[in-house]
Amino acid sequence: MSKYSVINTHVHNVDGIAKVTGRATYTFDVKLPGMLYGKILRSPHPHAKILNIDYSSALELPGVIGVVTGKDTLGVKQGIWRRFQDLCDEQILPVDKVRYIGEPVAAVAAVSEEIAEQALDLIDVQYEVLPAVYEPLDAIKKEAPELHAGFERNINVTRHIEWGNVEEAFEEAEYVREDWFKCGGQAHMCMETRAAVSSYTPDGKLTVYHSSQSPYYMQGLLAGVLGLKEGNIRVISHYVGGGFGGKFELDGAIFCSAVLSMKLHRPVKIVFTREEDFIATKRRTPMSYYVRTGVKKDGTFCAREAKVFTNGGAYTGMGATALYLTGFFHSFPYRWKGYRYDGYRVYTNTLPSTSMRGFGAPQAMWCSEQQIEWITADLGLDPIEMRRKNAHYPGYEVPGQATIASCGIDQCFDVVQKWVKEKGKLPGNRAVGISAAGFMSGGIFNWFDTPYSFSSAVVTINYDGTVELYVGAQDIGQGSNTTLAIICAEALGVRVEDIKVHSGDTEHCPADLGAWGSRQTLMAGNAVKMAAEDAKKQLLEVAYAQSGFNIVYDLDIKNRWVHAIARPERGYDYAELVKKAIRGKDGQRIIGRGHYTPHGKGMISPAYSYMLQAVEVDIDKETGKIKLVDSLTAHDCGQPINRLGLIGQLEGAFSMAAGYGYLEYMPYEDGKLMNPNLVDYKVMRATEMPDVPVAEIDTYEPEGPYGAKEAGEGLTNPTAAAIGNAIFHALGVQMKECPIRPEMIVDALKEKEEKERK
Amino acid sequence: MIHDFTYLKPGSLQEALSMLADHKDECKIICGGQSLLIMMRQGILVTDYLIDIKGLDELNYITYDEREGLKIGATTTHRLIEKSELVKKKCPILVEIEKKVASIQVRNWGSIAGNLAHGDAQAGDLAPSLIALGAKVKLASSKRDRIMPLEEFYTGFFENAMNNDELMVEVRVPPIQDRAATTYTKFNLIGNDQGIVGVASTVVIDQNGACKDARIVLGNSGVTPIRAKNAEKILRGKGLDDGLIAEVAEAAARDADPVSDIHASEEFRRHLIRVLTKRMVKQAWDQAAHL
Amino acid sequence: MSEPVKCPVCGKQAKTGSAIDCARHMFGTGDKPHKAWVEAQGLSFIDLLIEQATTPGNRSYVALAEIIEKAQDRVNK
Amino acid sequence: MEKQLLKLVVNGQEYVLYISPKSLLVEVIRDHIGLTGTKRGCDTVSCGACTVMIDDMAVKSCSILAVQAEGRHITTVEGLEKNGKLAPIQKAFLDHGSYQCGFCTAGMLISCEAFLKENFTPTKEGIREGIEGNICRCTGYNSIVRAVEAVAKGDYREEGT
Repeated sequence: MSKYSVINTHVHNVDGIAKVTGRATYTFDVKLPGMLYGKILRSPHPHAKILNIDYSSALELPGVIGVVTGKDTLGVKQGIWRRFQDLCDEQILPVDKVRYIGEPVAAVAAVSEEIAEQALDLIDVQYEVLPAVYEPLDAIKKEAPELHAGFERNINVTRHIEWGNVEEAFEEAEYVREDWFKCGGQAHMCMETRAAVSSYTPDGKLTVYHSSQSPYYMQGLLAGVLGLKEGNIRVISHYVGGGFGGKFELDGAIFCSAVLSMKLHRPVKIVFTREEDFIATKRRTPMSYYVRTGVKKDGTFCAREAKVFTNGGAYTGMGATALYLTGFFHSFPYRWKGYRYDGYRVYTNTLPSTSMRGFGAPQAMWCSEQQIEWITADLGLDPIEMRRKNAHYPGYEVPGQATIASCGIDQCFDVVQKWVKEKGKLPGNRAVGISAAGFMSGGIFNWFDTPYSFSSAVVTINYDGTVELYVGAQDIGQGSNTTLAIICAEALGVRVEDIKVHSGDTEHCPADLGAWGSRQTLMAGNAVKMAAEDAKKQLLEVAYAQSGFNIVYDLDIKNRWVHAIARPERGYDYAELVKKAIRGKDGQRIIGRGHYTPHGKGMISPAYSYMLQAVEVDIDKETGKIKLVDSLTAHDCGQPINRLGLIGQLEGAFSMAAGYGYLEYMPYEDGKLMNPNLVDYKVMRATEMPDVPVAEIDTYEPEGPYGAKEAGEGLTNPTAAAIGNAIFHALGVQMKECPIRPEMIVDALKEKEEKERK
Repeated sequence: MIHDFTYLKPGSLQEALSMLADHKDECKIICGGQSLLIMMRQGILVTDYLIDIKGLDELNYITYDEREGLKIGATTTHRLIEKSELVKKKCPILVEIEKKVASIQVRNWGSIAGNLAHGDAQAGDLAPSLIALGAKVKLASSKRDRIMPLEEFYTGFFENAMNNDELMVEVRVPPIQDRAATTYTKFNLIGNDQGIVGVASTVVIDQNGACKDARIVLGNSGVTPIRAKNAEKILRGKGLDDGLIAEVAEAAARDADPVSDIHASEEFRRHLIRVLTKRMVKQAWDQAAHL
Repeated sequence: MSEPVKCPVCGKQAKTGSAIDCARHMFGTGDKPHKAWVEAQGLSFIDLLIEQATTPGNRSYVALAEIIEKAQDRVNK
Repeated sequence: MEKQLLKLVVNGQEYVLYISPKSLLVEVIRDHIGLTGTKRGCDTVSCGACTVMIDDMAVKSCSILAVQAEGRHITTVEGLEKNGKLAPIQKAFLDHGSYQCGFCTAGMLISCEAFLKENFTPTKEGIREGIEGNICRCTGYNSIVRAVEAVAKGDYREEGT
């Protein structure tokens, strides 16, 4: 019998009915009276000065209501790193210069989408084309063109992490290996493309429906670029068709629709086409990694040094954070006596790179976990045992960086080891690859400079006992509304169906940083728990006053039953207590408040999740075709809160991570993305997915609500490397670039055979 | 954005053909239209008149006779062919090939003639495999009908032998000869995705187990489906062995004229053609031998 | 135990108090005054960065650390 | 462009519309009739978010001219539910968590429903092939496969009507 009545039980998502019946309305579906449709004119050049924009003939087209360009904006350079002025480098409608193909230069509003599209052809833009640069290592050359004034050699951000005496630690090493890796970009490819409907009214207030991971961020960023008070901007994101790290910065849809609406005083809707979503949003950060690792002959890790250049594209965005996190998680989940990371983010004339599920860590693990596998092979050691002996453990301190409270990685090794053994001998073209990873459970970064606590929640209880839960946390499909409803119900002692979750509306919900950095279960969860306990305390005060019990007895509410813990059979209905409490408080509604901001937890995260994944891969040696056959994921996310949601998150992470490993390829030619559509950009289909069974490792995270921590983002980290390792074991080739394409496998095999012939 | 057009919905084949005769180059035929509409939406394809033959039931049929084999009407959907007991009995490989065409949704709405007459058919599954099966197509105009081997239908990049007043009304698949087998496969990354290359092969063997006749057809390996005639020549009259097959594969790779794109370099495409040809010829040979 | 090293530009004391950490702090901050100071020592800030990133080992940091050590007396005054 | 009258039967309800022949079926369903459950995720017949049934066949409504569906019976996600009672596949999606962001769900449900109409004892692989035309970026598909299996096994019965 679980000590919980709601947590980790089987519950339907609180928004399930809306989603399976087609009732859920996304920004894509929003239609307001008098609404106009906007389209964005985009730069055909990777780098050019805007000399002049003439849209007079566009305005003459019947049905066109207005056009805006950078001149209609305040020209504010914005960015999500608000603390650092010079990293706020992006004007979404640039005034003087475009820096990548697809960057907005003008926006049209018309009575129909079709007319708006026609009008784009009537806008005449004169450019002075400038020399462009696309690769970080070219962009840092002396002769490279400068993208942003004052950023010498186009170096946008540098990050350095170091602990221990790296040189000494390398001295101790008996075996040192160095490798160079390349990690590709990846499109978020949310099913709902970027979309916004903005409505500016004569009272000076702006309402924006936006497909957003963080309505609060949008509110703050919009206020900055539009010169409005935050409080006069309302951002609504009731249902969001996926985010994955791509929807918490200002995008062309929200900015251009807002600027058009303010100029025209009409609601304006902008929905990106799939092609626009590919070429003009942001992407996972491409990286080139140099990794040098020193170990003892017995497999003890000594030192690691990594030098990383990331392709930042045209602007900073969240890329600066990815640069830091990739360096930090490149050390995970292992103990290094000496560790040094030097990361450099370089501007190029390509699509800006930013956060995407895994936030820099999938790249880090792609390199780390493959090199570790090769080292075990070089030294003839057992891949699992070598990882195990160097792994984190509860209470371990990552020197000067973080202290690990809960950590179930050791049990993960046991589970996977058993599974691999049971697989036995596999046919020649098949092999299992493993990869470990760890991830943060709520990023402790406040470069946005919010004055508010990271998460907040309000619980109010109605006379009939039903509960209104207000959270700023954003449900983007990951199921946070359900997770938070479960936590609220458990804490309050009611059932999930008693809870109504209100989220995705800055007008009614307390500020919360939103859905990124695996924050919500832990941070919003703690805030909700606090709010629910606050409300419960107010109820119990009345219950104590009512009960004839000796003062030493503790009262509690569980599953709608108010009772003495020592005498659970003696009690009464929670709804009765609510009525009494409200009556006893002169009719006041019960209102509980909660908030959470991590303290004394270092600069990265209050807690860390751990995982080990094994993937069985079948490779056609002649064609290089990869087929994922089977997998096992051992996963430590502390106490699971929502069983169904957890499985879904992990299976989903696998499909996205596998896609990163061998399908999702973003080739650029002269700054132009060559496959901006779903015919040529391949994502996992049902036919490609293997079973993804999950072994939950039971740990308790003291900082998490009910012991819970991150699940769903971290698991994007190991998969690509696991596939690479499987290929290594099946074919003996080392794949140093992802995504791994069949042609690369065939070439690598040829190379190997030639070597062997010599 | 789709440019304006006048929508014409003929009630009969005759009406369709006279509309075609009236509008010739100013019109396009739409049946399932799933590929056509993509191009119209991208503005690549603009037309004054769109003649919709989707509803022409007189072109929706599958018949068989011993002399001429399968006759499949132009508007017959992929899904009907895939599920047809008649096709399953008379030309089972065609069922297997149909199952490789895109997704169920697309097969439910798309028609065989639409697939074959659309510009990029060479990249599809049906054109190469039907050529390997020796299929013919019937082209009709208001003046006359003519029948031509499918292989002669494709003349260049997005070009075919149809006159601007002609309509593809029927596809004919001759009866399978004794001791003959046809195989088809494509190389792609996911599911039923379009082939990066495709190879279809027909092998007919004689009493002594030697190759009597052969067809090797390459998909997405040039601007049209390509018959690897040199490869076929090497095969004819010979007995099967690995050396021969390697030779055949090599020749097929030479017969191909593939491009480099983001999915594969020209060199890799030739490599794939080599591999798939080996596999398909061997498979077809084995099947033919065991009939 | 020698004096903890302070940044000659902003006076910030590095975590471990080592000169090498101070050098990292300078690169990490990388704002105009810090850049200017490095340039004033006859080094190219950017070239140091690029060397640090493109060659194994820690040369640039060590080089800068030495100069920072030398500059300490000026800072402590 | 000259508009014309169009009769469509959607979820059993007849609609008489006055539309341009170039209107796509998905546009008519969403914008003219106002059933916004059906979504649109690409312009290349790739993603399946726009999947509806025409006479019990799953098709992609983004690549069909509305005029081509004249007089035929169209079923959208809104038509799965009968008198406020969910269809088995909808209940199975709830029980198996077969959706996350929900944007592909309408099309996915329709593909599953159409698949189940022709396959009574499907294999896992069969189901995977059956929904290959639908992209789901969230779930990794396996929970959807489980839901379809459960319905095929008869875990859910038809209510309503």
